[in-house]
Amino acid sequence: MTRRRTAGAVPDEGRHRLDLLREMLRIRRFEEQCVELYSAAKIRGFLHLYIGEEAVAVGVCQALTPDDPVVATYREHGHALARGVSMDSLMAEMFAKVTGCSRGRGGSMHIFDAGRRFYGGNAIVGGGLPLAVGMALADKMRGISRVTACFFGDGAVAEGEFHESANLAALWDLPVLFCCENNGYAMGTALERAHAETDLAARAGSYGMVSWAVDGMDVLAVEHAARRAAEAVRDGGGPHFLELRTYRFRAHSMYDPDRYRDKAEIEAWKARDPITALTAHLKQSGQLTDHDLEVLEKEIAAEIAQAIDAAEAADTEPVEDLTKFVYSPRPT
Amino acid sequence: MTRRRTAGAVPDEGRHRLDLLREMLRIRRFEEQCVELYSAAKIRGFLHLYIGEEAVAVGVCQALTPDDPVVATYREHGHALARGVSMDSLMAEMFAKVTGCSRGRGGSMHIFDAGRRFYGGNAIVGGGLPLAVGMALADKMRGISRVTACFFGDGAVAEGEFHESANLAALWDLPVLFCCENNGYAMGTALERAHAETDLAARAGSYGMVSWAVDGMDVLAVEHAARRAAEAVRDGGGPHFLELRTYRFRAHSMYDPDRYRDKAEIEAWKARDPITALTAHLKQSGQLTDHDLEVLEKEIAAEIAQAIDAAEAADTEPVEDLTKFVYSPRPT
Amino acid sequence: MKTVTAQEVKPVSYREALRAALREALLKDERVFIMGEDVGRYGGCYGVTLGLLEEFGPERIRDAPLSESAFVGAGIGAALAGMRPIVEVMTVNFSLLALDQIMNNAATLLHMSGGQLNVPLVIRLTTGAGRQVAAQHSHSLEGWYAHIPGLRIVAPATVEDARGMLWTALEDPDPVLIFEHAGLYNATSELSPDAGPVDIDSAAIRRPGRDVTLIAYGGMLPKAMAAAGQLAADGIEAEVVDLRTLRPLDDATVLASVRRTHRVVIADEGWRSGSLSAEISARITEQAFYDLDAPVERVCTAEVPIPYAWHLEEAALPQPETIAAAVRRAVG
Amino acid sequence: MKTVTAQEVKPVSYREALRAALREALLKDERVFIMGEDVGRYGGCYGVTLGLLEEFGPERIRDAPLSESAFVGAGIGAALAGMRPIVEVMTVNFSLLALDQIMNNAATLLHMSGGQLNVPLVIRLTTGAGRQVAAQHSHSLEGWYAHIPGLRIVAPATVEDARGMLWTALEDPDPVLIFEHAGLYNATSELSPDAGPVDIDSAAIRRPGRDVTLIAYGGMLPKAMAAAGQLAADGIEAEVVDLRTLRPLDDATVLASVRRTHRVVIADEGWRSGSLSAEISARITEQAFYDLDAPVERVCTAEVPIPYAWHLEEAALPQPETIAAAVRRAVG
Ligand SMILES: Cc1ncc(C[n+]2csc(CCOP(=O)(O)OP(=O)(O)O)c2C)c(N)n1
Ligand SMILES: Cc1ncc(C[n+]2csc(CCOP(=O)(O)OP(=O)(O)O)c2C)c(N)n1
Ligand SMILES: [Mg+2]
Ligand SMILES: [Mg+2]
Repeated sequence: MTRRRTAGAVPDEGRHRLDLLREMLRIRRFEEQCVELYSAAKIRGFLHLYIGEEAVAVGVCQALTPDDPVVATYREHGHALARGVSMDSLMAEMFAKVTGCSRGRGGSMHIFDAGRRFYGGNAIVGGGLPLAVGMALADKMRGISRVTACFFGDGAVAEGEFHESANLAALWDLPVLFCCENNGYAMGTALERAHAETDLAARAGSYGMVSWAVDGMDVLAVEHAARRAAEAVRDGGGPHFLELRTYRFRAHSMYDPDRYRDKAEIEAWKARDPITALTAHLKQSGQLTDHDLEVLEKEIAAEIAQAIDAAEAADTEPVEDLTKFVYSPRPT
Repeated sequence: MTRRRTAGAVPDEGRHRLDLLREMLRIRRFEEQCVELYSAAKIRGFLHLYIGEEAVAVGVCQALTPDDPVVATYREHGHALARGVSMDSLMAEMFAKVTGCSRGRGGSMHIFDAGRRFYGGNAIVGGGLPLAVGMALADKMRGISRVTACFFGDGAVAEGEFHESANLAALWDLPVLFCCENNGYAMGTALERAHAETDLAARAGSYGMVSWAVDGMDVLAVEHAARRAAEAVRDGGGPHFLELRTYRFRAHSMYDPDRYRDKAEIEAWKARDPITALTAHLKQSGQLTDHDLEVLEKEIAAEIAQAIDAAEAADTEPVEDLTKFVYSPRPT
Repeated sequence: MKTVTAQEVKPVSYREALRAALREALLKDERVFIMGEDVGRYGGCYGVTLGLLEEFGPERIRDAPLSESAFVGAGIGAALAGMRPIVEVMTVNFSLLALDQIMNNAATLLHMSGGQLNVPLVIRLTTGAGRQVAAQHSHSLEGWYAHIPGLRIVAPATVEDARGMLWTALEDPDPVLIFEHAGLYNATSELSPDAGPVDIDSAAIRRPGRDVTLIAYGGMLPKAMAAAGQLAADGIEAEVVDLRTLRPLDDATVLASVRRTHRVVIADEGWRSGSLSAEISARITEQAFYDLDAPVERVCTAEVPIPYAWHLEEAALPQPETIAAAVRRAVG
Repeated sequence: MKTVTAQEVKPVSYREALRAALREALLKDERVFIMGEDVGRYGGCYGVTLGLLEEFGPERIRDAPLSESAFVGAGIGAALAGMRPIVEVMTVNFSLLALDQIMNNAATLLHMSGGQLNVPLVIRLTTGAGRQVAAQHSHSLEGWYAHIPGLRIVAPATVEDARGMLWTALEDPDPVLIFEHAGLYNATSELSPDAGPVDIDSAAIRRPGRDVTLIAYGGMLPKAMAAAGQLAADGIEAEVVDLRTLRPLDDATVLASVRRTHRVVIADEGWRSGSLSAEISARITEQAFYDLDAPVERVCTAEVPIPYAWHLEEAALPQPETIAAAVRRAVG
C-alpha cells in the first residue's frame, strides 16, 4: 500500500496503470470470495457487493493523500481496499473476529480504519454526507489543506441530508469532494423513478458547486477527473461534485433476487467491465502479458487466501466485553 | 368573504382592486391591534407579524378556489384572513378562547380552519411542505383538479424537507403551488448567509419545476403571477414555484430586538409598502377618494373591534377537556 | 374470534398474512394506497408487498425516493385530504429521519387544530434485531415510540394479528404505527382462510399460568413462549401476556393477571433504560403494589448498539434462557 | 466545590451563567466553536450567545442555515476530526430533524468502529413548556433521549450547574446533550465569581428530609423545591434529589435516599407514559422493593400535545400543588 503514500503526484504511467489494474482486481476477487464465504455462512448479515464499480473507488483514491479523510457507504469494501485498509482486517471484520478493523462489531457495512482515515461504513443512506462536511469544516477552520472525499449513491441524492450538506459545503466553501456513484438504481428503484431531474451533476451545480459527470467504468477517466477536482478543492476552490456513472453487476444485496433490472441492460454494462477494459488496453499497448496477469492473479489469490486463513484463526471478542465501547473510559 | 367564492375568474377590475386594498388593510390593522393586545397580555406566546408582506398572501389567494387547500407557516394571520378565515375565530384563537378556530389550543402559530381548507399554522420550519405534497397527491390520485398552495419562507428552502418535497412534487407531477416568501431573513440570518445559491427561483428550477421571481410588494404583480401559475398547475402542468420577494417591516417575533438589520434597509423597503402603493395608485386613477378610504378604515376598525369584543366575551375550554382531541372517539 | 374446524385452517406465514391484509384493504377501500421505498418493483425489502404492484398498479403501490420525511409527511397530507395511506418505512431505524413529521404533525394535528384535523394514517415499520445487521439496522424502538401522545402503536406477534391488525388500524381515525418484527416474517402458523380484522385495544393471554405473569410483545413473544415451555417442564406455570398494543396500554388485562400470580417478569427487546418495560413496571407498582410478592423483573436488551458478531448480538438480546432465569428469580 | 465568602458571591442568571461557561470554553480551548441557527448575529434565540460573535468572530460563532440534520452531523464530523464543537439546536422540538444523526451516528460510532472513533460533541438544546408556545414548541424530551446508549444527557437545574456542566461535558470524549429549560433562563442566584466546572456523574440532594424522597430534574426542580417548602409548613420533610444527569443515572444517590425515607415521589415534565420517571420507578422497585413503605408516585405532564391556552397548559404540567399532593398521598 506504500505507493499510496505518494498519491497526489502522478507516478510513472505504465507502472501506475498496472497498479490500477491490481487494485481493481483485488476488490473484484475479494468480493467474489465473499460470495462463497457468505454461502458458507462465514460472513453473515447484509452484504453489498461493489463488483462492476471498482473503477470509481480506485480512480478517486489515486487523487487522495493518506491524510485526506474518506467517508463511504455500506457498499464500501472497494473503498476500504482502495484506501489501503488491510485485507486481513477487512476479512476478519466480515468474519466477526476481534482482529477485524471494527473488532467484529461492525461487519460488512461498518468498515472503519482511523489510521487510514477511513470513516466507514455508513449504512444510513445519506448519513455520511454531514460527517464529511464536518471533517472538511474542521480542516478549513484549522487551515489544513486537505480534501474530504465522500462517496454516496444516486439514491442518496434524494435525501434531505444531501441538500443540506451540499448547501453547507458550498455556502462555507468547504474542501469536500462529493463522489456520487450513480449506478442507476437505489435498490429496485431506477434513477428516473426517484429523481425529477436525473442529471445529478446539474442538480449539484444548482448549489454553485463545480460538478460534472464522468465515465465511472473507465478508471483512467475517473482518476483524471478526481485529480482535477481534488486539486481544485485542495487549492481552496470549494466543494466539487463528481457524478460517476457506473453500474453494479450484482444484485443490491445477497437478499435481492434482482427482479427489477432487465438482463440485456445488465449484459450491456458488463460489456464495459472496467477490469476487462483496462486489461485489454494494457495488453494491446504491450504493457501486460498473459504471464504478468497470471502472476498478478496468483498474488491476489494468495493475499485473499492468507486473509481468510488469518480470519479463520483469529479469536472473537469475549462476551464479557459486550458493553465495551459504548462509553469511553472517563479521562482522569 | 363571498367574493372569494368566485375566485379563479377575474372580476371587475376597479372593484377588485378595492377588494385587494381592503384585504391587505384588514391584515395590517388586525396585526397592529395584535401588537397592542400582546402588550396588554391578551395574546401570549409567540407572535409573528406579517406586516409588510400582505401583498403576498392577498395576491396569491385571488388565484385560489374555496376547494383549494392552503398550507402556511407560523406567520399566518395574513394567509388566514386572505383565505377567508373569520376574524372572530382568529382573534378568539389568539385570546385562547373556545370560540377560536383551534378552540384556543393552537394560538397564533396554529390557525386551522378545515371549512376554509386552511391547513395552518405549521411552526416547524419546512414541516408544512410534505403535507402540501400529500394533499396534492390525494387530489391527483382522485382526478380532482385542484391546486394546493403552500407558503413557506426563504429559510425553509435550506431544510432537507424542501428538497425532498420539491423532488416528490416534480417527480410525480403534483398540483402544488409553492409560494416562497423571500423576505431576506430567517430570524437573524440573512439570505446570503443561509444559501450558497441565493436565486431561490433558480434553485427550485433545478428540480424541473416552472419557477420565477415576483415583486412581492406589488399585489397586482403577485396576483397576476399566481393566476398564471395556478392555472398551469390546475391544468396539469405540474408543480410551480413562485419566489415572492418581500420584507417584514417588524421584527421576527415579539421577542426579537432586531439587532441584525440595518435601519436604512428597513426604511427602503417601507418606502415600498404594498398598501401605500396600491392606495396611491387607486387615488391617482380616481378609483379611491379620501372619503372612501375613511369608510374602509372605519369598516375594518369595526370588524376588529367586534372581533375583540367577541373574543373577550367568549368562554375558555373547560380544564376537564384538557385531554380531548388527543385521540378521536373510536368508530363504533 | 370464531372457532374453525381443522380442515379449514392452513399454514400461513407472517409475511403472507401481512400481504393478505394489504390486498384485502386495497380491494375493500379505494382510498387505500401503499407508499414507500421499493414497495413496488422490488416487492418490499422484506417481500411483504410482492405482487401487489402487478395487481394494483403503480399509482396505488407507489415507489418513493429515499425521502423518509417527505413521503411520511405526504402520507399525513393525503390522510388529511381523505385518503387512507399505508406508508411503509423500511425499518424503524430509518424512521428517525421522519420523526419530526410523525411527532410534530401526525400525532399533534388533531389536538392542535382543536379537533378539526384527523390523520387516518397507517405506517408500517420493520423492527428488531437478531440477523447480524449491526447497529444501524437493529433498533427496537416501538416501545420508545409508545411515549408519544396521539399515536396508536401496535406490534403483531402472531400470524393472526399480522392478518388482522391492519384493517382495524385503517378504520382508526388517528395515526397507527404497525411494528413488524424482522424475525417473525417467516414464522408460520395455521390460519383460517376467513381470518379477518382483530381488535387493537386489548392485550391477549397466550398461555395461561398461575405462578407468574410473563409479559412480552412482538419479537419477544416466541421467546417468552419458549421460556414458558422450559419452565413448565420444571413445574413452573407462567402466564404469558402478549401486549399487542403498546399505546394505549391495556392495563386491565395485565393487572388482572398480576393479581392472580403476584409475580411479574417483563421481556422487552428495547434497551433497558427507558424501555416500555419500565412503564409497565411502574404502572404495576402504582396499581398493584400490595399484590406483589416480589419485585417486578425486567429482561431487556443490553444498553449497547447492536453488534454484528453473532455471539455478541445473541448476548445483547433477551433469550428464552435469560427470560426463564428471570422467572425463576421471581418465583424463587 | 470550594466554599466562598459572602462578599465574593454575586447574583447571576442561568442565561449569564451559560454564557460565561461558553466564553470560558472558547478562551480555554481553540478547538471549541459554536454552531447553530442564529447563535451569532441574532445572539441566540434565547440570548445565551449574545455578544460572543463580536468577541470571537463568525468562524467560531457560526450561524448555520435551517438544516438541523446537516449541522448536527457536521458537528459530529468536526468532533471526529479533533475539534470540540458546541452545536446549538434552538429547541429539542427541532432536534427530531437531527435525531438520525444523533442516534445512528453520534451515539453509535464509537461502538460500531470497535472503539476507534470518539465523538467529543456537545449539543445544547432548549427544552420545556410553560410559555404558551403550544404543541410544536413545548416538548420535554430529555428523559426520552436518555433511552439512547452512547449518549450522556445532562439537565442543569441551577445557576451553578448552568455555569459548570459545559466544561465537564467538553472534556468528555463522548457526545453530551445539555438540556436547558426555557423557564430557567431568567432564574437568578448567587454564584461565586470563580465558580467553575462541576461533575456530571452524580445526582445532588438539594434539600435534606427524612419523610419522603422527592426526585426531580431540570425545570421540575424549582417546582419540587416549592412543593417541599409548602410541605415543610405542614411538618412533612421531603428530601429533594436533583438527578442532574439523566443518562447514565446515578442510582446510588437515589437509592440511598429511598432507603432512608422509604417513600418516593418523582416529578417529571415528560409525558407520563415512558417518561424517565418510569425508569426510575422501575429501578427503585427492582433494587429497593423491600425498603418501600408505599408505591412510588409519579407526577408527570398530561399525555397531550401542550395546548396554547394558559389554563390548559398549566393543568397539563406538574405544579408545586400537584407535586405536594402526591407527596401527601405517599406519606399519608
Ligand atoms: C435512510 C435509509 N433509507 C433506506 C435504507 C435502505 N437502503 C439501503 S441501500 C438503499 C439504496 C441506496 O441506493 P444508492 O444511494 O443509489 O446506493 P447504491 O446501493 O446504489 O450503491 C436503500 C433504500 C437505508 N439504509 N437508509
Ligand atoms: C425546524 C425549525 N428550526 C428552527 C425553528 C425556529 N425558527 C422559527 S421561524 C425561523 C426562521 C424561518 O425563516 P423563514 O423560513 O425565512 O420564514 P420567515 O420567518 O422569514 O417568514 C426559525 C429559525 C423552527 N421553528 N423550526
Ligand atoms: Mg445507486
Ligand atoms: Mg424569511
